Amino acid sequence: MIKVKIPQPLRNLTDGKDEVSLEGNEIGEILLELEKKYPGIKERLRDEEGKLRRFINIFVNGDDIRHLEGEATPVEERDEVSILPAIAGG
Amino acid sequence: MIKVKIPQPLRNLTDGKDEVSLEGNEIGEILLELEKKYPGIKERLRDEEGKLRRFINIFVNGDDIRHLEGEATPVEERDEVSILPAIAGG
Amino acid sequence: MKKFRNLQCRECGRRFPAEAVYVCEYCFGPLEVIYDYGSIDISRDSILEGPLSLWRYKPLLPVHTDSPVTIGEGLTPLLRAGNLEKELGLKELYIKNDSVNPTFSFKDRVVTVAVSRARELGFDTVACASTGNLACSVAAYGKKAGLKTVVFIPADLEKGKVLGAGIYQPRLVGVRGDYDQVNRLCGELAGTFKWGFVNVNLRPYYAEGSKTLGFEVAEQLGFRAPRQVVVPMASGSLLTKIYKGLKEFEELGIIEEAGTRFFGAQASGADPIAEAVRKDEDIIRPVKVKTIAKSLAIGNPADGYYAWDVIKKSGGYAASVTDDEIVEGIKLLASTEGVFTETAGGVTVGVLKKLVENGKIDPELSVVIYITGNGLKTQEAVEKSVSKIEEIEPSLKSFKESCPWAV
Amino acid sequence: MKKFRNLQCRECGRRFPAEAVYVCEYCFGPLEVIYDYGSIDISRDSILEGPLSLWRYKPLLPVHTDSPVTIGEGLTPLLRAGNLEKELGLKELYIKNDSVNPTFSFKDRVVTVAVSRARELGFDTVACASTGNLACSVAAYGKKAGLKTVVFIPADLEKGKVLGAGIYQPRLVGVRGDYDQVNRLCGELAGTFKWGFVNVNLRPYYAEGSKTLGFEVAEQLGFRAPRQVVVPMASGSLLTKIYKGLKEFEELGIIEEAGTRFFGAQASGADPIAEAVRKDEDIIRPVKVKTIAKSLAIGNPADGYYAWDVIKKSGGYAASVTDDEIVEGIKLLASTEGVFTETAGGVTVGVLKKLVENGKIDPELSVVIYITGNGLKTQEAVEKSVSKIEEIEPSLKSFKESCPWAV
Repeated sequence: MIKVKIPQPLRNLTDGKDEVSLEGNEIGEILLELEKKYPGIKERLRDEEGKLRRFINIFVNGDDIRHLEGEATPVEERDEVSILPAIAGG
Repeated sequence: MIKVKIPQPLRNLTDGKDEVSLEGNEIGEILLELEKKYPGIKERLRDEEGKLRRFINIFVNGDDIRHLEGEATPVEERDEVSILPAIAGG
Repeated sequence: MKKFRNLQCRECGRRFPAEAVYVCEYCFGPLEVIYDYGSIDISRDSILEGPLSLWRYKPLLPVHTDSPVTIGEGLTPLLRAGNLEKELGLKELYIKNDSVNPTFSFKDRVVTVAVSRARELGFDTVACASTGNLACSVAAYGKKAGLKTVVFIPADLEKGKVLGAGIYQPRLVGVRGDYDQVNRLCGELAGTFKWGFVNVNLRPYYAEGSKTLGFEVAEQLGFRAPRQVVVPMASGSLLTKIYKGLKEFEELGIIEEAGTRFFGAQASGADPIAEAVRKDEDIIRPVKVKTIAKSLAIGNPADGYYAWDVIKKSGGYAASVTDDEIVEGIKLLASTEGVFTETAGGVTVGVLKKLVENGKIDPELSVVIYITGNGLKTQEAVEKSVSKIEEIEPSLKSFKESCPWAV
Repeated sequence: MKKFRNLQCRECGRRFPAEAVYVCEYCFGPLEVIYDYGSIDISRDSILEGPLSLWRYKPLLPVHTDSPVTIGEGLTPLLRAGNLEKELGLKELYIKNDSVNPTFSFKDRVVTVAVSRARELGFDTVACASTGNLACSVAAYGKKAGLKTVVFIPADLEKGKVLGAGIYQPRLVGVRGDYDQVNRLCGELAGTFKWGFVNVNLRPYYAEGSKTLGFEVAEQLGFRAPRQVVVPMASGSLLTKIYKGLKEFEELGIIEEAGTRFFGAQASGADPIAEAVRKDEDIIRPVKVKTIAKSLAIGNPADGYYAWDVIKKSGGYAASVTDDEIVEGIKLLASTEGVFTETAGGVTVGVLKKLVENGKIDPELSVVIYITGNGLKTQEAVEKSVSKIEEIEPSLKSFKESCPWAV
């Protein structure tokens, strides 16, 4: 099982949970599980063409998946996946 | 002999010399010698009552004579006496 | 009639009440304040009669209060840069010197707005995640506002910046991690504590403060827009808001439309927006940052798309410069124009030079460069680049012997 | 008709042509520019229409040129200090924040005038003797003016100040000795080289720049003089020139006569003027200086008599504060009003507090305090006085555990 951190705006779809555990070997599979388990999440994460929205950032152990292999990025037990908005300056 | 440094505004009275050597055991005596040797200097250094003008500063080896014994400050061979204007900020 | 009631998502257009909202709850897009321009009363005369601070533009800022939290921010000098013009072969160059704000960076512009709005929304605590400049500013304005003030910084931040924030006596929390992690933690805290995080849940108001850098430059040029501007980019917010400021002035008839071209400046080790412009791709690829320009070190810029868009549609361009070029930029600005800027300013000057050399900037048209921070805060970057001391004894003789150049 | 042609000795009244003259050649008294006020055209309207810098007061400054050497100095914020009013029990307190000048101290006011005059008099080199702030300013303005620039400092000056001056790339001469010795050497050099030393042979022009701190405060109060002012004193020049500025405005009908009371602030280890005021003696006894307020560390103040005189005849007073009180003053100003000042500003705030407590300052009447320099230049003085960092891991859990005050 992989732990996925849920950002505040999506928690009303995860029964208020800020973390859920899901099965999968790649980010794409994890997201599919998430979308299945919590209806409504899919359209929040993806645009009409099914692409991840550009302000959605997904991190594996702190690394942006765009630095890795995108949705094909492999994940394994103990990895931590987070979904986060982009970073404002400071 | 005591060396006395002459500031620029007074050098027209000391034949252009920036340093003169004088005899004396106290600042008062040195000034008397200076005033004797170079007529005109006295009225530049002293007001009508004979007091040193308030913007005239006299230093013995870098120490203001007002920190020492004023005109009674003793001087000896190798001491350096300077006459200087007050210091502006910086 | 209120001049604003809502925030709107720049991505999906959904509207939200004008409260402390993080991002669009639907698509994560950034939210922006929506004004009812018809109800806004502002003119050249009303501006000129206003206070000697950025609050002369209050009708176009997202607060209702009549007593904003101010320490005299804004209305910083716009300087004609005659020496640098000659050096670079430009006809009309100006420096907007924002290093002389109350806490010595342009962040005071956004923080005065955010803290004023925080008080208006009823917060009793203001906070932020920062790499330095924002920390100083929030600490100062939070205290001035009489609010509880909590500043989150990376625990290993340079001593000078810790001191520059800590002197105002805020709560100072050092997070063991990089700025990224500090920022993410603050995102979480904003959902837990009822605090106003200026660059998280108050970001829609905060960001509007940067418009004043567009307003002021136009006013100081005699109510006309510059033809070209060079703006440093971290999240990209500043550039988009200067654009918005000029647009608002144009639409309200305060200035003529000038077709200002926007040029973006980034540091080579943190230049995802410049990279997208160079490649002419509309995808901003996040990067892992590495640059001495720490105040610009954002690898995944929240407003990158919008900055890219302004640059492209205005006919501008973007470039980035190396650490060495940054230091050269700082020296060049100081030794020609007497303005001592931090590393971000070195980026801007270095990029200006590069864009003039490669012909992207038209030397015949006016240029304004934005200098956003103060050199006294990043002293370590230039330690080896200042004049060497020539040591002498305190005598005319020693001076003449040691300094033969003196004639 | 020229607005000035001569300098006059304040002691013996002798006149000299308006050139680069050191002191009165007769009695060593300081020289002052004499204006033909009848030929000077200045009014509230002409001021308000002037540039956003101290050059809006040009008719009352000792230069003829139409293109002074400027980097946007002056017109710094005057801030209503509501929090500090409550803290000290005052009714109407303002801070004149001169820490946000181009090189971050009030010295830019005097240097912009001196360097403009130097160029007008045909000098190709400007120079100064300095403990820090003046060095930064002369280096910046000399470069901006395109003149050769030579800055003399004590060889053991703090790193931050060397860097703050050296970044502009002047000739930087370190004299093995104290400020006294540096200054005396420059006095000698001024007689040997044809250079413009801003605080030696250009001092009559230089000093006039400080009048603008009187003009601006009056303008910013709506063209009225404050009832009480607190001014830091080193040589005493600043206080006497603020007085002169207000007097000129009164005599030209720009403001009403207000009988402003002048209060002088010194550091305990360098307080010959305050000591003379306390003892009610008209003799300023030179002292050996010892204080953390290095920019005020002058033991034999050139304008001490005149400062004393203004304080006495205006019904003011003077006081001095210890190193600890200086640091407390810096903290108090930062944590109440968000203004981070250098040690000299700590002196001013500390003395304000003292004079309110001992009843010398009337709490019912308006007070303006002059904050003349920037805290980033004297960081070592407050290193132990900033907020302590509370370190945490980047998690909500760690934050809640480590920071139980967070609610």
